[in-house]
Amino acid sequence: MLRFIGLIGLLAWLLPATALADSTTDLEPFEALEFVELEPISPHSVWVTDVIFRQSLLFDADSGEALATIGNALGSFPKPPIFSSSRNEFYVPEAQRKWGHRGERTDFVTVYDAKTLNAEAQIVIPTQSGESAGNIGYANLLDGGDTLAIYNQFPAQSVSLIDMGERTFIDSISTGGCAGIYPTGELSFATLCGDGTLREVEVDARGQLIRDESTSAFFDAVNDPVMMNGSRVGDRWVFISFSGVIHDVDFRASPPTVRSWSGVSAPEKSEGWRPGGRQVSAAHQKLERLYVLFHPGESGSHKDPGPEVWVFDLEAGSRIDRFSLPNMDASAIAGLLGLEGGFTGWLLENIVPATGGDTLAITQDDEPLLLVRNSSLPIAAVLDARTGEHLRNLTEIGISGFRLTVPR
Amino acid sequence: MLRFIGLIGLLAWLLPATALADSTTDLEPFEALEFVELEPISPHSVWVTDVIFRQSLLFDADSGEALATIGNALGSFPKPPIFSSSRNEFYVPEAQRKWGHRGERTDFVTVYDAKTLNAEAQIVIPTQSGESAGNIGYANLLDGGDTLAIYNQFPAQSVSLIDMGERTFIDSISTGGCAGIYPTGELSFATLCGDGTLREVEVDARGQLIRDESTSAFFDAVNDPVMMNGSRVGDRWVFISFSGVIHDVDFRASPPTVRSWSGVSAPEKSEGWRPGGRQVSAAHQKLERLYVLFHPGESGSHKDPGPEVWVFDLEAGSRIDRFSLPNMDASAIAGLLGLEGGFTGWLLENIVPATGGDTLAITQDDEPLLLVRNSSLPIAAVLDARTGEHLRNLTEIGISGFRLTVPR
Amino acid sequence: MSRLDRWLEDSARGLARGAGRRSFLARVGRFSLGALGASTLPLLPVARADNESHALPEDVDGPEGDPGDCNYWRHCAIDGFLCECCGGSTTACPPGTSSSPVTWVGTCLNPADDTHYMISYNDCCGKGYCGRCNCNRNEGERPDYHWYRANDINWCGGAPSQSYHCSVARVIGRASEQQPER
Amino acid sequence: MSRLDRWLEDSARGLARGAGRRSFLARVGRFSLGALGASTLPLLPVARADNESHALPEDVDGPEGDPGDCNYWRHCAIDGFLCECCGGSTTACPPGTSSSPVTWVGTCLNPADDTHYMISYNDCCGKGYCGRCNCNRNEGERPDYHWYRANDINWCGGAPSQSYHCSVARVIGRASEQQPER
Repeated sequence: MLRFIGLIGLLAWLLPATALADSTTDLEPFEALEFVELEPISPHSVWVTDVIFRQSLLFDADSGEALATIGNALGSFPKPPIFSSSRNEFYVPEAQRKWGHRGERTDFVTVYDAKTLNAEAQIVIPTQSGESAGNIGYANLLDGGDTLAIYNQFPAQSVSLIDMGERTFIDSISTGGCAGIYPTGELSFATLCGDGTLREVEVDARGQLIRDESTSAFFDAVNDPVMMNGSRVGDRWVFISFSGVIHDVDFRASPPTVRSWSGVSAPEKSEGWRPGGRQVSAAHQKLERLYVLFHPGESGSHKDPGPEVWVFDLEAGSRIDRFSLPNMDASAIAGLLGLEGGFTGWLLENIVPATGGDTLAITQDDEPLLLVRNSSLPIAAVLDARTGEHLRNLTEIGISGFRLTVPR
Repeated sequence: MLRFIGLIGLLAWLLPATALADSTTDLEPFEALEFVELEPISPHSVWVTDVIFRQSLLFDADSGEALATIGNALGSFPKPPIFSSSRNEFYVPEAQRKWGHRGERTDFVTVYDAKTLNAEAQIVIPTQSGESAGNIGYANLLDGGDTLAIYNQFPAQSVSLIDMGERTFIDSISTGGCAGIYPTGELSFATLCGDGTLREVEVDARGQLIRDESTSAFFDAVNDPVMMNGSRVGDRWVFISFSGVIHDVDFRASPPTVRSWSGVSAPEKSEGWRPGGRQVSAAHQKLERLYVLFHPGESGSHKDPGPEVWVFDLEAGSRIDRFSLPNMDASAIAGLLGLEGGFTGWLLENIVPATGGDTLAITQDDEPLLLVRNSSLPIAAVLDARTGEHLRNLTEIGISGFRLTVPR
Repeated sequence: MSRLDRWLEDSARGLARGAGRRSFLARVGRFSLGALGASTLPLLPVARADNESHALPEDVDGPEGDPGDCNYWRHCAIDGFLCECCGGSTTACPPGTSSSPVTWVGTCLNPADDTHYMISYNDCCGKGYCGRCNCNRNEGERPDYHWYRANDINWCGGAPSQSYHCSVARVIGRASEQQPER
Repeated sequence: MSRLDRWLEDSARGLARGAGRRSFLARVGRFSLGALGASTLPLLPVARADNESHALPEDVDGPEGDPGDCNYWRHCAIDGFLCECCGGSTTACPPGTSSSPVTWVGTCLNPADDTHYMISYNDCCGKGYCGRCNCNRNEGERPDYHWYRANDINWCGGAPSQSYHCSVARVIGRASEQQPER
């Protein structure tokens, strides 16, 4: 799993002189201090972002091992690392001030080599990048991996474009009234607008707008808005609304077209079933399946965790499965008390109420894993995405966080 | 409790134009946004420092209320705010780097007005200040409040002196082989040395050494070292050793003299009783009483939390009381589960093993409170320092931290 | 972090208005016009009386009446740490913090008079997370593109420091009907 | 944070020595001489064979033999997050971290051969707290003035970045007797 490089030697000079002098210590055996490099990013690895520790931990979802950490500067809400497979780099949009939480602010993108995880560069960008608790759609790499797009909020809604080859800021383009960045091509992306449309823009290499088109209004931002969390399937982006309507947007057409269908039947709706969570959905591109966290609840519960993951076949336009999530609360408390397994573990499992999951991700390989967390629990569950079987937990993932990011 | 100032008005410009246009909203009643100032620091207030949130919360130990927060920059281990009653200011030694956890480092002291809690100044100092998990004795205000002393570790052990009137760095003096800062006068302090002595140094206004004297060796740094946490009683500093020997150092003499006596009887010693914790002891100056966290344990348990606080009369040189600590683990878990009080609370109290306290502080008034925390629990207990009665808990104090600091 | 911590502070709420508000508003207005894109955004309120606030009915028992409780009626669309538990109050930022002139609103039902009120949830900024009384409720809350109803956004982005500390819940008007939603 | 989390990683430990160590040592030596005060501090080790490491006996069952467990025998005076749980190992720092040339040591008993070994607990630095497998044991640990036995100190103060990430536990020699203490 791990490779070792860059041996740095002995620090034994700090041994007490007396210890050396009176021969109580034999300086054999001796193990040198080494430094680990990352193996090539595997399809089953996942970044787990924590807002309290202000960092992301990379886990191997097969072994449950943590592989590495990328820390964030002192901005409020850390953004997950963005993986460029073509350059084998991670990009982290950050912001920091001169005196901790005070003083002049600098926004920048840190470039990490994905093998050494050393910071290779900081690219300073205009101080306007936005933040939200989950930063869903707040920064994305456009297709091909050359251009990073970052959503800005203050003083204006816009998107900054950064050339990751030249490592320079290109320009920003106005996206007033819209939020989020959903890549659709090498120099194009879509954004969700308050008037119920989805706008797609394309720029040239200098960041100048060369195409700008919108879908017709396909959702109602007040009565049944779509969640910010979109799922990409090839040339399509799939969104789900508060009530469970699935909007499948196809960017091959110009302007993009939308196919909408309800993921919730009338009886289910009467039971209150609806999608809910932070990173509420994830799609497997090859299988063309959409996975969505569902719970029975009232209006206003659209960020609540849910006990189930519903699986939709995007081609057929129908639900094909419902997975029940394991009791992550019980596992978390058992871990806290050091009581894993055994009778007490079983007791906890049956006593502690499960609050469910609110954050979902999926790996894109042929044996896909579904990754689920509850933003206020220190563990994440790993499920077989084909069967819903609970395979294992990732433990000690942090204190609180709203993102799980699969690097490829 | 709170006073209000600096009213900032209405932000209603962001109401939806439609909401205004169709008269669905009446803009009365209206509450302005206000900003709180701190009341004068009360004798029963305490700073609770958290290493994960990297900040200190000020609590009123009578009401259990949080009054304010002072955050730290991105250095690893936050130092608690230091109160100057003469200037009504708080001082926080901090360090930060240019790019979050990377890049050029700047060390500085932030000056906060103790009424507004606004940062009034940053005093940049040489980049050599040391840090430890608890920072016990790592920064202290010398008597009179004009000079702040900060312990340096890299590249050399020394102490930096800062003029808080002029807000400038004065100079640093070498303290090789010694650690900690224990103020003894306006321009003098003591420091604990690896050879078992305590060294007292005095400087002039320009930071030049004018007096430098040491006690005879009174402890054995290997066999029975004294804890870093000293407690001041007027012209004396009181330390306790791993085995429970109390060393009462009197700075009126020149060089300082030491009176040593054991706080643990032979039978208690055979039961393994010994002091343990992070901020292991606290003294009430007027009562001349020393409070120390005790537990039965093996050697190597000198940082373990303890179930009891032992109370020593420093004049008589004898123990006068033993307080049992409340079950903070049970309260913490009850809080976590939202199960405070009632049958379940009682059940938890009797099921969850109490790990005890490892951090202690005391207020200096005539109705003194003893404040106790366990560094890995989110609550602190407030006890009557005269009777040991458990009065209340401070809740949601943070994730983990080793300090409780009474501002006066 | 623990949830729904019972917290027994007297509600300390200031009701006086500052003389500087109109000039502050003028600045904010300029800022908003130039800054926030022309497509959706509102201007200054057109018609408001400038007289003193009406006192709100306050005799609510239980968690709906406790400003340190997540169930407090004003918190129906809040997201974050309650300033009530951080040295501030329902309408005041804690010592040494600043705030953003832009923020999000909610429409909450006051059980004392069965009336819906517009609530402005200002973030208090310039210190790290307070870490106490974490509360997330989302009645009428909307995604980021419907930004003035969106509580996920770090509204400290518009403040002198983007560090988020805690949130208040001020009444800024009466709403004749509930925010529509399903 | 949870404690004593059971953690099932294979121990990945590298034993080869780098060619660049002697030159690195020379640099470290200069630094230490100029830097750490003359009163107490040691110089470079005077007599060490430069041949390959002897393998350590490793067949310990139970938590004393699990490098991801706080009870692992080498951890007798460690304080912090185990690098084993953070993408490193018992002897290696995680990707993208640096380390300090100065650090603290412990003397731990290996139950496999009933022998005491000197352990160097290097801090890995330059990222925030790893946050996993927090472990504090203090056998033979001493206060800050006895600094080379003191585990409270943030040893990243001597590294390229003072941010503390995790700690390793390397064997750097055999100890003929246990560190005296009571």
